[in-house]
Amino acid sequence: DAFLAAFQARIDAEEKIEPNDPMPEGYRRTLVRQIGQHAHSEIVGMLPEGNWVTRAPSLRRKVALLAKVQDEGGHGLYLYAAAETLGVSREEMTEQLLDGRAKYSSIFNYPTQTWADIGAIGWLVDGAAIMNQIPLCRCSYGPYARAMIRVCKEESFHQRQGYEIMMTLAQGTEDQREMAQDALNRWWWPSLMMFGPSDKDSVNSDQSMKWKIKRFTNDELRQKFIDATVPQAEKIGLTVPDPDLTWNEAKGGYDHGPIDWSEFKRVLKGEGPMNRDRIRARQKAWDDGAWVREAARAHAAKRQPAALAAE
Amino acid sequence: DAFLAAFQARIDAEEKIEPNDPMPEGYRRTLVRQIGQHAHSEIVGMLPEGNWVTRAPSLRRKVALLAKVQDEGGHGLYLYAAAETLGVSREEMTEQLLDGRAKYSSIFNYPTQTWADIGAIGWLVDGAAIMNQIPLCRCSYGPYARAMIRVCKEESFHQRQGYEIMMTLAQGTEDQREMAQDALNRWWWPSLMMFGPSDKDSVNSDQSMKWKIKRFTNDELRQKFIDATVPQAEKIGLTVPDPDLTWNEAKGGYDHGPIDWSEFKRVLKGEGPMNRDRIRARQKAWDDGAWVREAARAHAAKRQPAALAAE
Amino acid sequence: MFERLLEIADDHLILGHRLSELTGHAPTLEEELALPNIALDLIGQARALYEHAGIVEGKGRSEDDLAYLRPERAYRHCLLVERPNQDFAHVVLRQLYFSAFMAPYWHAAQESEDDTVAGIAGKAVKEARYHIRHAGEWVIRLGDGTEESAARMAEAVAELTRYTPELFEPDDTPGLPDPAEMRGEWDATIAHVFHEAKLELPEVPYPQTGGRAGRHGEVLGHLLAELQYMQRAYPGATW
Amino acid sequence: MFERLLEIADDHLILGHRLSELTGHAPTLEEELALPNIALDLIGQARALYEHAGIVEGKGRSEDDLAYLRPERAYRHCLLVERPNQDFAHVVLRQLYFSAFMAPYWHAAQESEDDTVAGIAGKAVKEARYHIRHAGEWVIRLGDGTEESAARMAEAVAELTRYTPELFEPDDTPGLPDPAEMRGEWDATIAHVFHEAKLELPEVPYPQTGGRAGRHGEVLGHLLAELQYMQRAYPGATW
Repeated sequence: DAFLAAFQARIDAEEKIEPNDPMPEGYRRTLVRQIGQHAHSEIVGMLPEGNWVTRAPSLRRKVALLAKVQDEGGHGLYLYAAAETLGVSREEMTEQLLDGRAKYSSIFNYPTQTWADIGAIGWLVDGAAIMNQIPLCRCSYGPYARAMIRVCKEESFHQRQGYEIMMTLAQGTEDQREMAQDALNRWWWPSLMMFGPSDKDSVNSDQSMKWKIKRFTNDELRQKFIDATVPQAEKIGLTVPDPDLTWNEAKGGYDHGPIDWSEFKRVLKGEGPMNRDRIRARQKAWDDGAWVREAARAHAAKRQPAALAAE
Repeated sequence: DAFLAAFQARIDAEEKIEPNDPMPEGYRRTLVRQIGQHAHSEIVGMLPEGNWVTRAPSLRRKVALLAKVQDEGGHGLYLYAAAETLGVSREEMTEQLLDGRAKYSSIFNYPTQTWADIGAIGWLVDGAAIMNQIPLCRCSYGPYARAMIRVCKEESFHQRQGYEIMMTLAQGTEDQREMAQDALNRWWWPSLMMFGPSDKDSVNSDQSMKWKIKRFTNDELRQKFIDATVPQAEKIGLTVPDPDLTWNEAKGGYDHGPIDWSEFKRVLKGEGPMNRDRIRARQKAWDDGAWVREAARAHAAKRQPAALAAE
Repeated sequence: MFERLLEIADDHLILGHRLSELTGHAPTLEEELALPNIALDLIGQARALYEHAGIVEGKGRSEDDLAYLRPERAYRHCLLVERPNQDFAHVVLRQLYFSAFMAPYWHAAQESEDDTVAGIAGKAVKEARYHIRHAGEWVIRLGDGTEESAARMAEAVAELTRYTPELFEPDDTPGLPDPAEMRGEWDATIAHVFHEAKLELPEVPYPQTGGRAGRHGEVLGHLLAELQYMQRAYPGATW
Repeated sequence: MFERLLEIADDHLILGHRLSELTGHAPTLEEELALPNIALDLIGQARALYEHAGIVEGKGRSEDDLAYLRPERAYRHCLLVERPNQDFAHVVLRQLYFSAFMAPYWHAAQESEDDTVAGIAGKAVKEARYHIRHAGEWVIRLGDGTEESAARMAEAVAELTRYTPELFEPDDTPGLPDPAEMRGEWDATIAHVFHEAKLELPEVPYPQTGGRAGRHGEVLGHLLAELQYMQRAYPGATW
């Protein structure tokens, strides 16, 4: 119809859609889902790294890790705010996260077992996130695009920091080198899965591409990530755990071995190693904090009786 | 009056008083207070040692410590059972403990900061307990006397085990020797206070002696303990932290420096280093266990409807 | 043999450690005695197994070297035993699931041609049977107790059952039973208890495994920080 | 000088560590940002203080040597900062009590003839004032919020106030302020916040002290088991 055509024309002209602009319900719904999922990923993502804050091996690393996790909370805040411009409240989104209706990135359902996992997350997980997010800085929805610009700047700092942790380990004692290789072994495949199913199995992609919510396909982004990361591993003497990995001169990129999508689906279904622990931790924080949030509301109401009366 | 005189005559004849025997209310009250306090001490006493179960330095020590703490729970059980013969329930006594009406040994209001404290508790605290308890095996109240016989046997095993921990440390590395000396420094004076106030300030003693609930005064027991313990310290090369300690040839025992009774009183008032943490831990165990105890009662009722109906 | 002994030893150490965390915090005074009692049995079995593993390995590693001085990824226990003491329902169910596996395992291991294994098994089988009885009684009491206890018990079942298939991962180490063969007796034990407890054993479409390859949950690192503290802080000291 | 620097450094490290334990577990998303922010300030100050203490001591000990490689009895922080994160009321009150002491302390330390101390103080005084504001606002909100929050706040006051006199133990280290002199401003800050929060500051007939002599509560050992884990498990490694 005419409205949809006009909307698509604005998109095609690279105009930004703003909160009060008319938009198709599907566009709004897709964005709410995607931004919410993204926000939840930042929040749940605080847990695997937070797990090592109290055991960081030096004060310098402790401070850097704390700052990183704090940044993630900040990203969560921007993103919830972006989603709120589409008429869904933070509380509503939180409830959806806790009762399992909303998803978050599957990668955070793997445990951080050793300190090297903190390096691997920064290097690989934040690295993959950046690949996903850089195109989002040009997303057709204005508030989301602007949030992503801030997010991307910090993420690339985190990525460098994670790589630096891995480099230090790779150049350290034999125990440390092993720890680094082991972390790479465990995080490599889940990181590749972060880009989502292969294009031929991806359901949401086409419409999102058309609306310029997405600008590259899953497989394109995954390829970029592999091509950027493999040389980084080589540079610090670590081995990517994929025996099929080979340089393809013709396409100017790496060919990689098959991804175990059954594992991906399993984790998505809530049956990964840490899914239940993650939600339980968030649920506990939410429940334990209920009296605090309630008190803050009650206090605000006491202090602003005039403002409230006027509402 | 005649009843009191007859009762005293039984006591003087070293007859055991049994649960169904007539007894003066004061006798009953004194025993309930003392046995209750004793039972509570066993239970609260599980906490400072339990604090090191998860960090015991070897499997052998872990097993021994677990077994010791378990024995203390067992002593608590015998003693609550002995108190119950006087018509007070375990639940009632537990409530008195949690709301502060009932006391427990002040010594358990000090923290176990290092592994050596586990040795010091076994050696000194159990050593002092034995001095107190051996005469109680001849206490005029039968159930208490019989409970104490079982308790004393195990306590002297614990005491030897604690001393053996201290000996191992004293013969170990410089760090270990320091740890042992430091523990002795911290536990020595509180251990002396376990015997209660000096005879000239002790309120409950006279009547208890007459009723043969007690058989030695606080100062007599304290003297026995010092005389037994000082040579043990010397034997393993540790120094008792009392500059005034001197052998008194005339009395055939040690003279010791002044005890800081203000500290004793403070801890008794609930203001020792760990009083609030101890009660909080017991309260939490009690509260967390409420649903379990309730379920056990409900289940028993379901399984024995006939028995219940007959009640 | 060494690897498999280490797996079973780690199972017993970690579960014993979890139980020992409850010292002074049990729901009844009777459980203040019963839980350390089970912990003592388990850690006692772990010690015997580590000692034997050290001998089999032949590198002179002591029970404490094996128990305390490995990095997290080298612990080989199944995931079930490291699950936290969420509440008492989790504690007793975890124990029932584990002991219902160990009882037939030890029973079979009594026939081992390795005399040490057979000796350990002879003592341990009796202990495991007592653990089944104790934990099973609690599962029944809580499952068929109050509304709250039944809900907590059901929640524990929903949570922990996914960790049980790992117990039965096949193993063909000569001289030790194949865990896969214990499935039948385990099923029977659980069915019996669950019937009395009015509980249902759920299907497990997605078992949680990985412990035998050292892939553990985040809870383990914190447990090890406590467990290893003294051995790490004072290397080489004798206690 | 070395000893006193270590005391203040330990205060900041341990309190920062306690706050860092809340990562991912705060009651609001805004506090997921604010608490690590305060923790970062505190640990940053601890690092500067350890580094300076190491130089003053002159034995070549680094910030990490001092922070990680001491036995429990050698930590010299006041008892207040090691108290656990019982609930959010405890967390914000502990912070208010500590920062209301540190703000005037750092203010005075700006005048130190030791340039490093003066430099640390110049930055830290601003941070401490922000911490007072942040924690104070929460104490007011909770104290004058709901019935439950007021009760929890009052319980935190009843629990933690006994640990505050230790902050003011006199010290005559040249180049550093005397803590005893901060009492007046601390009283004024607390009185102001408590008035708004409808709280009463209790008398403390029996202050809890001993931290400066390394006499800590049982909570510290468990904190150190985590804090020191990596440094103990991999001695001499660089991270």
